[in-house]
Amino acid sequence: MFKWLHPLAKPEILYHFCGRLLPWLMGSAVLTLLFGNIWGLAFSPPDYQQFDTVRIIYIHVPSALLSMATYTIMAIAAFTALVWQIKVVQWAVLAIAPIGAVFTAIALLTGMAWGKPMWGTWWEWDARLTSELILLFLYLGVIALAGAFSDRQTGTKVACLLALVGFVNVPIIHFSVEWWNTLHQGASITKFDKPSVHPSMLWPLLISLLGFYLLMLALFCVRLRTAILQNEQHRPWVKSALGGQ
Amino acid sequence: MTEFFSAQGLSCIRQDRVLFEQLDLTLNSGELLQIQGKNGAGKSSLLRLLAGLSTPDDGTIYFQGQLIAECLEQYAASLCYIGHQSGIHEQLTAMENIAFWRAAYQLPYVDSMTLLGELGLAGLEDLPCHMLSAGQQRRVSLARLWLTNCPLWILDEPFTALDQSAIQRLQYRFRQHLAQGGAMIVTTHQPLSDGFSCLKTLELSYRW
Amino acid sequence: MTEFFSAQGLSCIRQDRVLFEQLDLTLNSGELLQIQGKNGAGKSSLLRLLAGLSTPDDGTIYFQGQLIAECLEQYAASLCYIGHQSGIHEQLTAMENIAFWRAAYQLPYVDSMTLLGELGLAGLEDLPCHMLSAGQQRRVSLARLWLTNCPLWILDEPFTALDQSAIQRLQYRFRQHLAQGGAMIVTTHQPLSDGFSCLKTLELSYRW
Amino acid sequence: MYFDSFSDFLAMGGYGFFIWLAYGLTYLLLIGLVAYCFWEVKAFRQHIQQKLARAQRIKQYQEADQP
Amino acid sequence: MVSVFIRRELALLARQKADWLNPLLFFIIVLTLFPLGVGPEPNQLRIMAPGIVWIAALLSVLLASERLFRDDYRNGVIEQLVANRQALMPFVLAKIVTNWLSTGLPLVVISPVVAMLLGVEPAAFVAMMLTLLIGTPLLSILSVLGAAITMAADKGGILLALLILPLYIPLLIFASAAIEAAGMGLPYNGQLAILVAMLLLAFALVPLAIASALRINVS
Amino acid sequence: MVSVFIRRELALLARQKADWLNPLLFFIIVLTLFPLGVGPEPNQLRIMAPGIVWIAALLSVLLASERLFRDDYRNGVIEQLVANRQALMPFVLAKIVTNWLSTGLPLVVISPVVAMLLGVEPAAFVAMMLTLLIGTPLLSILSVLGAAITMAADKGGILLALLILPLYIPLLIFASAAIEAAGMGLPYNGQLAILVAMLLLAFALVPLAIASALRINVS
Ligand code: HEM
Ligand SMILES: Nc1ncnc2c1ncn2[C@@H]1O[C@H](COP(=O)(O)OP(=O)(O)OP(=O)(O)O)[C@@H](O)[C@H]1O
Ligand SMILES: Nc1ncnc2c1ncn2[C@@H]1O[C@H](COP(=O)(O)OP(=O)(O)OP(=O)(O)O)[C@@H](O)[C@H]1O
Ligand SMILES: [Mg+2]
Ligand SMILES: [Mg+2]
Repeated sequence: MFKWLHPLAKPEILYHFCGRLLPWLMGSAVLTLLFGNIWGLAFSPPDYQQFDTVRIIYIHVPSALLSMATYTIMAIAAFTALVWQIKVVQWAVLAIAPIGAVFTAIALLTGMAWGKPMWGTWWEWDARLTSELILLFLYLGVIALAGAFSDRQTGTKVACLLALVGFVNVPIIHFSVEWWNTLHQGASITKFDKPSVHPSMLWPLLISLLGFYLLMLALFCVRLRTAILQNEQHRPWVKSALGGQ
Repeated sequence: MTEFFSAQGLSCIRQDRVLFEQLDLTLNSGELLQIQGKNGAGKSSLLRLLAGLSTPDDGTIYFQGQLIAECLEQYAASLCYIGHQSGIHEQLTAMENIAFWRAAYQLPYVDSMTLLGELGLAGLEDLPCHMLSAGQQRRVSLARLWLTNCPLWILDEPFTALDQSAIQRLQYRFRQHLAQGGAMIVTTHQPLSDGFSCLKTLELSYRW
Repeated sequence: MTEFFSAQGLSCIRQDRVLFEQLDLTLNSGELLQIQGKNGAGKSSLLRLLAGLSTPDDGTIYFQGQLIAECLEQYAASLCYIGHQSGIHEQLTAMENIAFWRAAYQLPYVDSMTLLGELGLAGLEDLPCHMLSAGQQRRVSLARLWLTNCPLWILDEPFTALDQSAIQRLQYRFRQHLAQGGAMIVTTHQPLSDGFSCLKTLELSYRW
Repeated sequence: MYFDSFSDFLAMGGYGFFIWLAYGLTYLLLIGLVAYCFWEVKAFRQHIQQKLARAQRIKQYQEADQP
Repeated sequence: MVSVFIRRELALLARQKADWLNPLLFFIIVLTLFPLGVGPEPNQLRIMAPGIVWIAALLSVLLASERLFRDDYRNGVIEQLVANRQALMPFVLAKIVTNWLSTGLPLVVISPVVAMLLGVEPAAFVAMMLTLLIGTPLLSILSVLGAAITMAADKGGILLALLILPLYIPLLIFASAAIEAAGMGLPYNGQLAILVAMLLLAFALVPLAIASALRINVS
Repeated sequence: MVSVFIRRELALLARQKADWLNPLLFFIIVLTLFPLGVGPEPNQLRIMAPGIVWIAALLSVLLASERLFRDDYRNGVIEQLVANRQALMPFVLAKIVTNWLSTGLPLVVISPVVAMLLGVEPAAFVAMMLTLLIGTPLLSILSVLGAAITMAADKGGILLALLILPLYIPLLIFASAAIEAAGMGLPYNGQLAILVAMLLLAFALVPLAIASALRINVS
């Protein structure tokens, strides 16, 4: 079933494949993100309870969802890398980690900026907030761990292992609002059968989400290419790839 | 006939430096392969590859005709690897260290007292190893070779710190092992004494 | 004429075991004293006594006719001791390790790059030492011998882990040092090559 | 356009500070991330250049050392 | 084989008493420093006590774990065990068990005394003991994992703390939730059940991760 | 020579970031664990804060010092320095200075932030900073002494804690007395003067003790 993926496990082919994908991804990412955000900021109506602060939703929710989605992708990659020992997938784990870390940081910061007007406090040691903070630590841990080894390969593999182990935190984040009674509100858009958000807000939200997603993929391509070059720098094709551009 | 042990097209890259490339080697039972080369040529790195401790950047290793990646358990069970480091814990006594390794390799019971006596450690069996001299520590670590019945030995500079009589004794044990149909891969900067009929050598050159 | 270095009636007791007793030795400038003996005979213990690292249970050591206990500073300043352990920090690069020892011995500035290049470490100068091979680490630690101008060297198994060419180079340095009127005490299990005209040997027997 | 005027838009019904803080930080971080990713590519090229130069140096040194 | 390995670790512990006395002493010291540093008002101490006990336990297990594999790694023991393969898992299990015996158990044993000195109320006291009893094995498992992951890293300690604390924090949250519930006379079975579930899950999966971490670290 | 040695230690610190980041991180973690474990009531936190900061500082310096001579001892560096004699004292001084630079200084730098988060009042805050500024060098000197004494002992950590804590406690008492006085608006020059006197005395005498401890330990 996954036969078509096999050639992509070859670093050289993957490098060029990502190179071809990159401009499209980057362009559409910027366009959708700006479109969604401007719609949300200027054209969508305010909430009857939260007034205009609800406009933070168009960055908070996409970044929060993406922080978890990115971690999930990373964990899946890590699992694949460890079980089947595919090198490019190992590099992919490290390539995606900083992107996820930044998204997590954005989720935290925007959440804080939203929490001050809504809950009257920047920070609360509540379950979702704490577990999201832990997610940031996990990302940082993966990055730091990879850098801590003198041997790059060892560092990469160990970081994969940690990424995998840390995955337990993702369900905790998601279900924290159900398991503990917290300040943070429960799932509304991720209840797919019956979204409880009005379409006038749902659409810009979904478009922003798509924008964040595309941006993640685009940056992932960039970083994966760099990682491939770094790890393959002794191979002859790298020289031609570098010289060719 | 399939070879006992062979490797094809091995290459190893350390810190973006190619240590060796396209290296082939074969080893039959009863043979001793000595790997030679200057300091830093990559001998230890090669042995670690062969012992399955690290994976080669390229190439394949076969044990009894099978890829070692596919018979890891079986390969590990027939391998005795002793590296640069002694593998003995400094705070444990010689006896305790040997008991540990016996358990790890699931070897039959042997009277470690007599064994240590034979190795010239009589009376020092229950001192923590950090109180032994450099050569005595090395002897404790090599004691395992008298216990094991693994067919393949991979030894990284076994002679360091040993005195001449201990080296002779060790080589005697080598001959025994080879005579019993074992095979071994060794690096050493000191020449082996004559009398190894099935000695092969492999020279690694130091590449920058 | 007073001897350059001498010891009388030395004895050493380790764990209630007498390693040696009533040991005398003398050493003049230009001489090399090789201490031989089996593993655990007490060679390293003797060298540590002579280097002033531990005090003998009995006996006296003279340096240029003075008791070393009475001229500790001066003695220490004319001594270069390298023991079993390499004395290099694994996290520091070869360059940094050498800079450290140069400062500690207050040696004149030398271009460590060239020195390391001569020792076969070109291109590895700024890797942390734990990334070097066993023999390369040993070379870094011995690099000090090319810098120092202390008249007395005490070296404990300097040849471990070195390859033949490095051993030759080291012995060449030994001859230089002896020719300049230095003296040295060495233990080694590997035979020294011929060509040391002033070679003395001292055999320690292994006593239980 | 939901807002009546531009200043309304900036004020965001009194919550301007928080909303613009959130958006500002978000875009700051995102732009930083993008810049970092592309800077890495450039840094890698420089690294390769340095490596080549270094290999050259060592080769010269070894050639000078041989005879 | 596990029992031989456990006996080896115990022999080591008997010889290097620091390895288990140190965390214990650290625990006690941290706890005694509080009345000195914060001021000895009984009421305040009583409220803080269970939390402080848990924090101290967490820190001392964390600190003890740093050296767990250090010696064996330096001496090449781990390398040879990895080459040997079949002995690796028993070794890991032995390490986990002895780590708990040497750091978790002493803490559990000493904490009644400590709680008494700090004047913890009976209800909260029972909850504290129960959470410690369930929580410390989990702490041990996680810190062995951390030690294994960072074994060959150049910068051991800090990483260990950075990596393992995120995994510890859920534990701390549930434990202190249980203690708080107990202090208010509410049932806390739920929290305990979650702790037990976490423990079982960890015990089933983490040893595998530890073994592969060791394998990766020597390669 | 001292400066070369200090540079060496700094190079090591730059390479083994754990050696200074670890104590710092430890300090921060200990402090953030409190709201989690004890509960985030602001009033209680504010009262406890200076005491907790000092305890955390003390513990992190203590922990950092354990490894101070470990590597150099294992690699035979200390042995050769003792054989060389003249370089020993500069080495000791370099160790003290860099120990403070790497553990004391970061704590002093970070503590304002921490104090803010915990809501310490301005008066107590100034006193806390002053006592930390005078106290941490003293902590460093004492912990280098402890590390030197226990260098070759098989049971490093515990001994260190046992030996050094009694020496630390006077420091803790005077420091918290000063902070308390400041909190109540009283003058606290007296306590500061005592701290300074202790520091000077230690700086004059302890290095000699350290050098001889090293010498004894290698023989
Ligand atoms: C620092 C503070 C905050 C953090 C770390 C945070 C974190 C998160 C995370 C991780 C999610 C995704 C959860 C999931 O999909 O399972 C999320 C979703 C969400 N957050 Fe926050 N949040 C914070 C503050 C706030 C505030 C103050 C509000 C509004 C009052 C808010 C409203 C929402 C909404 C509406 C969702 C979407 C829920 C859904 O549909 O699934 N958040 N937040
Ligand atoms: N952990 C490591 N990380 C990075 N590079 C390493 C590492 N270990 C060794 N190397 C590099 O690999 C090269 C080969 O090392 P190796 O230990 O295999 O040499 P060797 O042939 O065993 O030498 P020796 O005779 O000195 O033991 C060395 O030049 C060294 O620079
Ligand atoms: N730290 C120590 N504590 C107690 N006894 C020791 C210690 N170090 C060595 N010994 C004992 O002293 C004896 C001599 O040790 P020493 O290291 O001097 O031997 P050596 O001649 O250098 O041997 P080798 O050739 O193996 O290096 C040994 O038998 C050992 O048991
Ligand atoms: Mg080697
Ligand atoms: Mg010796």
